[in-house]
Amino acid sequence: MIRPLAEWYDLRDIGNAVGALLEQIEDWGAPEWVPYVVSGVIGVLAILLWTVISVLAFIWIERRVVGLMQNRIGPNRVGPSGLLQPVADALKLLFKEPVTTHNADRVLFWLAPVVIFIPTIVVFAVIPFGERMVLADLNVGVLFLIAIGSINTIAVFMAGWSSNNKYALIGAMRTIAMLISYELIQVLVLLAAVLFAGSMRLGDIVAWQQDYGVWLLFLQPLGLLGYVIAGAVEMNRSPTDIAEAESEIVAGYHTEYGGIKFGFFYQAEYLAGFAIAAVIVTLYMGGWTLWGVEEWVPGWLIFLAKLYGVFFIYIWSRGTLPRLRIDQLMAFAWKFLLPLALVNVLVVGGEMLLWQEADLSSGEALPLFGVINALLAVALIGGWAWFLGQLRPERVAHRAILTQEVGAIYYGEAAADL
Amino acid sequence: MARRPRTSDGRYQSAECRVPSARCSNLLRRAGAKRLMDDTGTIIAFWVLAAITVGAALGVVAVRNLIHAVVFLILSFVGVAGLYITLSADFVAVTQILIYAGAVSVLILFAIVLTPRGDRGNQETFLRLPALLLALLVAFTLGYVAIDTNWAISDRKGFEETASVIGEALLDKYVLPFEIASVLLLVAMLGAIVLVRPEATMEETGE
Amino acid sequence: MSVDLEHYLIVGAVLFSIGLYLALAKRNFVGVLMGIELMFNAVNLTFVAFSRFVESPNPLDGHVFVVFVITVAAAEAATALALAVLLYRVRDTIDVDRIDLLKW
Amino acid sequence: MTIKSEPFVVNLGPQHPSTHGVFRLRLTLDGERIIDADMVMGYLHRSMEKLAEERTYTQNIPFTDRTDYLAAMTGNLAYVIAVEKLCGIEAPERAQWLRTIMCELQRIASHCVAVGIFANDCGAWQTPVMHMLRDREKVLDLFEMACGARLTLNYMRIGGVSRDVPPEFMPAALKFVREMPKKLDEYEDLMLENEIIVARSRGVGTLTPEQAIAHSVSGPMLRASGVAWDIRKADPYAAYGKVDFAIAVGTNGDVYDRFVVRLAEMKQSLRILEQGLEMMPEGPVHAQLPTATVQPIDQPVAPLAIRPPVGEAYGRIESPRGELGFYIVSDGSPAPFRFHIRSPSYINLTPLKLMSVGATVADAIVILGSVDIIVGEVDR
Repeated sequence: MIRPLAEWYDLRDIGNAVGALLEQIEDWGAPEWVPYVVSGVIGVLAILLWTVISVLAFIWIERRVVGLMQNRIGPNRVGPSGLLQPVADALKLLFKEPVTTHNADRVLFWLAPVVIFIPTIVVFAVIPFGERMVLADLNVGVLFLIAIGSINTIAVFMAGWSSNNKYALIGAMRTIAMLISYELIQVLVLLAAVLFAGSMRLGDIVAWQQDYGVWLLFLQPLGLLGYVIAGAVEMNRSPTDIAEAESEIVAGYHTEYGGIKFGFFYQAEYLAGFAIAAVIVTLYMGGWTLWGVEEWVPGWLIFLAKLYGVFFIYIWSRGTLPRLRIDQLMAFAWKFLLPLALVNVLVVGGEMLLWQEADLSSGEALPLFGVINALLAVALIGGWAWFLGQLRPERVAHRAILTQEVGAIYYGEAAADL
Repeated sequence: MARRPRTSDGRYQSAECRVPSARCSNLLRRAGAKRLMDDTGTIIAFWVLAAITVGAALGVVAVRNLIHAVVFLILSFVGVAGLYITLSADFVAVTQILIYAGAVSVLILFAIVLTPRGDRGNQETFLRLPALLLALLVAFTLGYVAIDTNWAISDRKGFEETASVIGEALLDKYVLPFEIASVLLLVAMLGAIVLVRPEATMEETGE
Repeated sequence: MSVDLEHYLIVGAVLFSIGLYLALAKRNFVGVLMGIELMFNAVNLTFVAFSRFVESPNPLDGHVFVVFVITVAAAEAATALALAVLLYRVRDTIDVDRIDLLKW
Repeated sequence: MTIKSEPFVVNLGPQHPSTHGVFRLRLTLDGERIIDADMVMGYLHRSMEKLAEERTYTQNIPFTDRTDYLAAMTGNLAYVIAVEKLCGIEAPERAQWLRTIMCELQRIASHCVAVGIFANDCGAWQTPVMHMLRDREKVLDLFEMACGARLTLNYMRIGGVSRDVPPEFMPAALKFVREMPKKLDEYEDLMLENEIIVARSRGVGTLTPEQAIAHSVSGPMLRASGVAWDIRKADPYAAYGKVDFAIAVGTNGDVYDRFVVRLAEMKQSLRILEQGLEMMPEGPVHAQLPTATVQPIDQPVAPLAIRPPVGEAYGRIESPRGELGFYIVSDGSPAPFRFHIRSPSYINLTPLKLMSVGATVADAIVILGSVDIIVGEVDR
């Protein structure tokens, strides 16, 4: 029999509708695997559709926004306000001849764009878009995110190695070195977040933030900082776009790719960005919750709004910041972020112990921890940066000396201060 | 805002408690909840994953290009991770991907790239035939033991949650091995660094 | 038809012997290492399979073992590959046939 | 990277996003570290010097637009100064001032590109350069008022300038001079203290004054190494002797100092412009050329050609890139017998290997950007 319509009403969460559909299918007496397959197919299709639309939209948004930042107009010819520019670009990429470099390792060259696409899209399976809009709410979700992120490395190496191009190889080696270093930072900062929430399931972490009415970002400013930077590294955004540093190694590991194969890399890059933003939103910004507003507004709208907001920060940084050098970025990971992340984990561990042993109520404990962690973040970042700055006294900004004396030599003298 | 009851150890109860599991589209939990591994999905998954794993391993043996061999090796690692998932060992599966597919394979790739004049081929030595015989013998023996032994099969369901149990075991029952493992990792890291530092090499090898 | 312990054990056995063959027969040092890694994987698979199927008071101990094995394997891989790089630097080859200083 | 790897040869260019034209840098790398750097030039060689020997002195002026195409005014001026020296012509007062003003405007425009592209080479994806180009456009608007062209200006003439500036030029120039300092302050705020720019450029590509002098480096590169040398002061031409300005010098000779020196020089240029716009007298903008040199009798081929007396002359000015000199030998015919350009881009490139060996690939790009080459001038 058909279920009452009342159960279909709640479209705030598409998970409800899907759940009702699944029960309906079970009621019809279908074999057990049918709802299982149907839910999987619906989830996969929804995620694919969403990613394609989002990527196309954000290509346009990024180009317009960066255009505004750069005193130019940006695409405005194709469609109203250039809205169809990404579609035109995609069509162009589709119809381009797929060129393979001479002496390239053909198999790997063709495989790399596919392989890079898989981990970037699989990440979304564990992201809770709404209360029950999650394809596979793994109980090791956080670990899964990190593990899947590490597979990117392989695809990048395959692309760089197989292209038979030196820029590509340099880009690939840079990517691998960077990703491995920053994976460690990611693990450590996410570990601190997991310590707070007491679960690696992303849904539980969101629920924890909803229950206590606090975003983890207030409790974990250091962790958020670490993750935002590590995320920028993973998605190759400025100031850490070293792997495809345009002014240095042309386009890094995908220098030799054209046509739709390049399109795959391009889309994977945006998807990686969305994935990072989604993780930040889920872990640090309360996911689909917004202090009760989610009762009235669909949770997935809140989630997407937050996600796009976080992604905008990365667009902004791309339009603003210069690029670090690879050794500086590695030094930043190992000398700056790693000690801070370790201290952060230690402090969070101590706080959780305190919470349980001293039997504090959440109303007492969380504000206390928030203040402690915020102060600690400021003190640690400032102090450690000051300390590291002492080791490199020459790295200060200054002005030029102005002189009238022709032929004098000022080399090595104290420069004019700012 | 609804506060969920906290358990005795200060944690709140998981979201699972309020969501009826039948309506949850969680692939893994559904798979893990099966009593015996006899549903079609698991059987198909097992055979496909086993084929991928073994086929990729054979690929490692067969291909002539070392880089391709590494790619097959990674595929094999991922296949093993999939097999772990069919065994409802999600933590181990994810760890497998993280460590093997993400880290060890990258180390291998690094080793290949850092030895540029080395052989990029994947040939066998003259020990090929004895090795093949020995490997077949081992495979036969292990397979025979596996089939012939009367294992004490339990009728337990798949594990619901492995990560927390493993974590507790690591920090409680196996805390000493855990610490030793961490020291081992540290030593390995230091060892690797010391080995490849150019200055150290020059002194030690007397060049 | 169902999937039982034996299925996993046989996959593990096949994987182990492939790894063994690789470790014994490959000329390239890196190939040997790949074989060793495959053997580790086979053993881990067996552990997890036992832990899933076999009667035990602490069934998840198998997983704990696997975690330790993975740790050791990672340490081993790092050290061995460092050795490979070192060997290459000193001897200019990573062909195990030609690394025969200890052979008399 | 301490792990030694095989030397690895990478060709930066001739097709590369940041070689500023068709310039090729062959780097031998050990990992990311540069162990050898080799410059391969000539991809933009247009045989300017030889072509000029076939054309009359006036016809050669457009060539000087096209050597350093980002600073056509200074190219023009250096050439006409050399010819004027050869002929013994003195340009009238107003022309001298106009030349000064135009050259300083050109310096601002050129440094805008140099600083913006430098930030681009540091990886600031297009934003600084687009902002800098906005300000350069204003200078180009002024040029368009003065001579009708924006890039290849062909404004200077032997004995003066091609025409007087129109009446709307002065207010527009004054407006520019009033507005530009604010923009420059903004750029200094945004870029001078930018942590990443400082990290990328301090201590990179260092050149000591001894090395700089030994390599005949000139211009902002030399001044960044701490040598207070500026031809505008050392050997004043046009109206530079009458204006008050300072030489901006660095103290470390690294990439950062070159960038800082250029920023400071733009401010000094504005100072000169301010004085120049105020002090410029009325009067003719072109000297009457000696009739003997313009009246052809036995050469019907070039009826109105200037024919300097037999001799040689070297005219030099401080172009935005350094000492730009034209060495001209005359045999009394309407075309130069020998025409040689001492192009600062080319000579400033000579210590490139010295600066980049030991640095990383990323540094090499920044160093190349800090030299501020114009390949049209390198290859001529």
